[in-house]
Amino acid sequence: MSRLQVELPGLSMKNPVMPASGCFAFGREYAQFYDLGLLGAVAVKAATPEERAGNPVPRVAETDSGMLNAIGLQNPGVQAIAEKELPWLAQYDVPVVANVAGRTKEDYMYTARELSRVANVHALELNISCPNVKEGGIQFGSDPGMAAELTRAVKEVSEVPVYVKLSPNTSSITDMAAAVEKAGADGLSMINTLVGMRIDIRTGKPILANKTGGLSGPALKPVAVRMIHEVSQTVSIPIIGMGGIYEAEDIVEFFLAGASAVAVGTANFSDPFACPNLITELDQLLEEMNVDHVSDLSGRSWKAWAGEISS
Amino acid sequence: MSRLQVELPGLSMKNPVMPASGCFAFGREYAQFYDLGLLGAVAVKAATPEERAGNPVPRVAETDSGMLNAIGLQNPGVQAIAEKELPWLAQYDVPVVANVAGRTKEDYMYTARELSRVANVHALELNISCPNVKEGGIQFGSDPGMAAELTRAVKEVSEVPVYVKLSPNTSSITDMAAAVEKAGADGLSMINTLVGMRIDIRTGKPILANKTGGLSGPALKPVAVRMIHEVSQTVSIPIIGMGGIYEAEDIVEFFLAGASAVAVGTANFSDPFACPNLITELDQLLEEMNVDHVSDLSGRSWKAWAGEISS
Amino acid sequence: MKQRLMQVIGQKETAPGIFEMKLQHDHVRAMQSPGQFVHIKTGTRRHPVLRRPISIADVEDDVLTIIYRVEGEGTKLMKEAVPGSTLDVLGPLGSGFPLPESGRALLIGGGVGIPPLYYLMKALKARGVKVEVILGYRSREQLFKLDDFIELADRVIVTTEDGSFGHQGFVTDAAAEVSAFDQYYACGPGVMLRAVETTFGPSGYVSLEERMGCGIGACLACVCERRDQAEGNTYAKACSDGPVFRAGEVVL
Amino acid sequence: MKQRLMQVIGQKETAPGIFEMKLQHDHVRAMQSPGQFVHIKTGTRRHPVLRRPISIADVEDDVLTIIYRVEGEGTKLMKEAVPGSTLDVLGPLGSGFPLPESGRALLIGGGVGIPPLYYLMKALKARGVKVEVILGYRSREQLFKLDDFIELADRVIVTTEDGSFGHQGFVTDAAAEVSAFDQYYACGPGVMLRAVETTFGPSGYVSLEERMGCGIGACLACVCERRDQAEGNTYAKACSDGPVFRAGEVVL
Ligand SMILES: Cc1cc2nc3c(=O)[nH]c(=O)nc-3n(C[C@H](O)[C@H](O)[C@H](O)COP(=O)(O)OP(=O)(O)OC[C@H]3O[C@@H](n4cnc5c(N)ncnc54)[C@H](O)[C@@H]3O)c2cc1C
Ligand SMILES: Cc1cc2nc3c(=O)[nH]c(=O)nc-3n(C[C@H](O)[C@H](O)[C@H](O)COP(=O)(O)OP(=O)(O)OC[C@H]3O[C@@H](n4cnc5c(N)ncnc54)[C@H](O)[C@@H]3O)c2cc1C
Ligand SMILES: Cc1cc2nc3c(=O)[nH]c(=O)nc-3n(C[C@H](O)[C@H](O)[C@H](O)COP(=O)(O)O)c2cc1C
Ligand SMILES: Cc1cc2nc3c(=O)[nH]c(=O)nc-3n(C[C@H](O)[C@H](O)[C@H](O)COP(=O)(O)O)c2cc1C
Ligand code: FES
Ligand code: FES
Repeated sequence: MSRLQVELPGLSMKNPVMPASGCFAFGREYAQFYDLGLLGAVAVKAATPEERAGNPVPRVAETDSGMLNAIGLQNPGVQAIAEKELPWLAQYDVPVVANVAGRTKEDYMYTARELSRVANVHALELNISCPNVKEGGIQFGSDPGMAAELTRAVKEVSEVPVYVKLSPNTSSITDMAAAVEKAGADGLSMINTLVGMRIDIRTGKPILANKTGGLSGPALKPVAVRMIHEVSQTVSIPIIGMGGIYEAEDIVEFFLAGASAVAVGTANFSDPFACPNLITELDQLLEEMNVDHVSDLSGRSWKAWAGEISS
Repeated sequence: MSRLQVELPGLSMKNPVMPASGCFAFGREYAQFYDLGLLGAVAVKAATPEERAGNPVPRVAETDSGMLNAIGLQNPGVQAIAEKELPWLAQYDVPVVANVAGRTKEDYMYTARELSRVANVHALELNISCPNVKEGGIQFGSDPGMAAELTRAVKEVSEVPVYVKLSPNTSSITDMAAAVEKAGADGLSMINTLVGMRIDIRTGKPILANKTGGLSGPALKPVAVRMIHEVSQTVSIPIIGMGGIYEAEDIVEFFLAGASAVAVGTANFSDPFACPNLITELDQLLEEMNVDHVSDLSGRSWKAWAGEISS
Repeated sequence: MKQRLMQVIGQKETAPGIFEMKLQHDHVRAMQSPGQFVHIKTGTRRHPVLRRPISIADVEDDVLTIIYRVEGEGTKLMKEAVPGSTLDVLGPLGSGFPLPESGRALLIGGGVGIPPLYYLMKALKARGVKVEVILGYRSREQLFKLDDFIELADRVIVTTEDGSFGHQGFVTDAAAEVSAFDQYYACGPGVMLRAVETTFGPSGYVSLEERMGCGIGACLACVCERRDQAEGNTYAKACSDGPVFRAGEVVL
Repeated sequence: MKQRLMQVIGQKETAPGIFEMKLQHDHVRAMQSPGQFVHIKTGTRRHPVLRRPISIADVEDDVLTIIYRVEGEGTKLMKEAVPGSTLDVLGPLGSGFPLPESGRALLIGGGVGIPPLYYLMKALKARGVKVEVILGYRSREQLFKLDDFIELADRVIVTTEDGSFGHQGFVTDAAAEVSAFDQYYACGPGVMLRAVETTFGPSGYVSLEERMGCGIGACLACVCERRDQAEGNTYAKACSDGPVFRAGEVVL
């Protein structure tokens, strides 16, 4: 077995690296740059029951070591995604993680059911943490009770394992994680973006038309690492870690914190080859570190038996 | 009146810039670089009833556009501060904002009473948001009910106005703000640090001995601006804004978001002259922007009547 | 669409804050469609996080010319690039201006919307199209690239906001001056493009400026609304469907 | 204690990853106490956010020498500084080694703890103190500054971890070799300093490495525990009370 291969519920991955939801659309654009079959998995853009236009522009703003986005879940609706986008992706030998969003519990259930029936969708990612839409999403993501109810409902209709994507905009990420684990989540995705804002001092107004947006990129990384470190010690389901991953060293940091796989978002924008490059670099780094298998690193920052890594 | 002068409860400030608590000790070190009388105010290091040793080292770690600290409220205790540190500061014509911490409500009340009696202390800053101590602090900072109770108790014993310093590690900063305003807070300090972590991939362990630390610096800025923008629209008490201020443009951004004064923390470490330089640069920038008075900018990003700034 | 480290072979400040940079790479030969742009990474791997979209201002063999105004962090870093260093360039991106085989074209550029029109003019002239150009600048001091336009164009009209050179006002204030044309090609800030559509009508093309993330169509940052909303076709992406659109195609 | 933009007048790699840089500024003349350090800002105003503490390795008139190992982002940026550029230097910071008027001194340096001992050695020799030096390196390839020590010291003992030069082992493995001394001066990683205190006892001084924020005593990042805890005196700050402490004064 290659040192990069990982097994997660529903996801048999050649390596632990996938593009993060919303940063990769449905893969077509990046397929112009490299073979998507190189990836461990592909997390695709959020789907809602109906087509959504998203937020007005500007939708992105740059910050120090980060960016804000307020795309607002623009997507062609679950039918179009299930019929046109995902079948296209099936030409690649790569499991798809389909991201599910909505306004109501029924929205989530409908979308989840439809997506989970698509052949190459191997897992769902419940997006209860999108900070950029007025209704749904974020409310589910800040109330453990509602998140649990939603998870239970989606688990009932989904034919594939369900990962719940947690929001960092909370005072206790462990409560959220515990609630959705108990409700049957097969895994966690951590973390979505922090809510932020930039104001253009020339106009006096927020740069984003939506005013606030989600902060992603390197600035988010220490928060992500901390939350994964906390949560991985209190749950027994695996965590897909994300937030500011740019280098193989970052992936190792996320694994040490407690992740079992990672997703790469913002880094794709500055380097379209970010994912395949990271896979190669990770393999080299593990070789240098004398790590037999990437999974061996998972949670070593807190596991009692863990000593120095390079032995 | 100079275009920089601002009046806040208890604080008559020559300009809206003060060093942030914990980044300036009690002023002695920076007094070697410049006249502290140039500052709008000085926010000093947190005081607790008894002397505290703080956390083991390493206590700081660098991150992308930020740093983590886990000092752990090391301080010589309120008596020593009231008798030795604050009187020394009295030689400068500058109001002092004394930062109050503790484990219990009684701790806070005792410390607050003692500090509020020192002649040059013109305001208290209730630190209910320190992420780096096991007890006290952060609990008060994540529960609106407890925060309100603490605020009420401290208001009763304090002889000077009380600012409550809010934590960003929450899902609803507006609930916290509303609760402490209702409990009698005279102002808010926003924001304290986000909890983060860095893991050293060579050792496999967190860099900080305390494992987690508070994230400050530029990485924090978009979160601070967003929170101030939200809160300033829902409270009628003034906000001292902080989080990643490095340039005069940042100060303008904080004012536009809704701040009435600002504090500068991490920037002092890379530039010991950060505060006086910012004061000079802010004056020039306002001149260029044709702003008569810095207060005119406060909240203009959301105030209905506000159009383009430079007219 | 490729990502390449291109060699900076020259750079000069042609007006205060306006820089003209030449980049060399074999891949430049693929940049054949005026109106396309490149997406440039400055600084270090992580900082600044976003690329900067800059129009292709000219291509000669394997040499790409870009012309940019120094605004913020990214363009500040670009101006510091010295000959011999390399710049990370992704492109060509987007779809360029459709080129007619003959006829009369009006080119309308404002500020940093002017650069792509130079490459467009060269392509039009090569096809025997008659080219008239309106160039809008802030002031006489801010003039750039003007001589090169004058050299090739059949006629050049200049406007400056302060009237310090040419006609006083904006590009549309020169409307009365222009000769008959078959189609126009406009590039500049949104407010200018709106005025151009109003003044010159539907027979033309506009090139948009939108804030971008990926630059390749994957992040949905740079969208604009289509006027004709066929099903599933509400929003167009400026980076990949554009930046050039038919006049009236999208809401400006 | 001042903050100055100093001119880089030279820089060379003296061993793989080890750089010696010379900086010129009139203010350097104030750097009179060996064992003190400077706090260096690299990059841009905001990035990286922290300064880097580096020991004063030598001072001649208005020229400061520092010697550093390239580890992470800050030192990578330092090595890119070209002659003629400037570097933002805060210092001298901290308290240096107390200097005796005569007698015999043993200097013990490991890795990048070696640089400050060179300036110390010069000061001691100028006072007529007899100086014996133990320098610990990783390997023969990693030797740096050795010739300069040999030139001035009364005796130099070298240890390498892999035995590829001098004695095999750590600096303390050369303990049997050293002549009698009045006091020792040690600088190196914490684990080395602990071994030095155990091996050579209390009559000496140690210089500590701690992660720093401000570097001037205001942030309490760099503390170490005092053994003798007089009231209100539990923690010492490495940046302003140190980095030099009497052996045994603080818990290593
Ligand atoms: C298709 C296209 C072609 C362009 N061609 C040119 C050109 O040839 N010459 C030229 O000078 N400028 C051009 N621009 C504008 C140029 O992209 C911006 O001026 C530049 O990105 C500003 O970056 P900065 O680092 O200087 O500013 P910053 O303020 O630091 O930029 C911060 C962020 O905002 C974005 N941004 C800021 N202003 C603009 C803008 N006007 N349009 C789009 N994004 C912006 C930046 O890309 C970056 O993501 C073009 C824009 C687009 C969309
Ligand atoms: C008083 C003092 C004197 C020093 N003198 C020298 C010297 O003369 N030559 C030399 O090569 N090194 C010296 N060091 C160590 C030097 O400060 C670090 O190697 C350097 O800060 C690493 O920065 P970086 O950007 O390369 O690494 P990064 O890993 O990017 O640094 C990240 C952060 O950790 C801090 N850090 C990392 N390693 C250390 C360390 N060993 N000690 C303290 N902080 C650290 C950095 O300052 C920075 O804040 C000294 C340290 C101290 C405290
Ligand atoms: C432009 C953009 C769009 C995003 N859209 C989604 C989305 O549709 N669904 C989702 O769960 N997360 C979405 N995210 C969040 C990312 O999947 C990821 O959690 C976050 O960006 C942190 O990772 P990064 O720092 O590597 O980008 C989006 C992020 C960005 C930058
Ligand atoms: C080293 C350090 C120590 C701090 N100590 C305190 C403290 O004692 N009390 C407090 O209320 N905030 C403390 N803070 C938080 C700052 O006052 C400020 O809220 C935060 O750092 C954000 O501002 P900045 O980004 O400008 O640093 C500390 C911050 C740092 C970096
Ligand atoms: S910039 Fe990403 S879709 Fe256009
Ligand atoms: S580094 Fe700030 S007190 Fe020493």
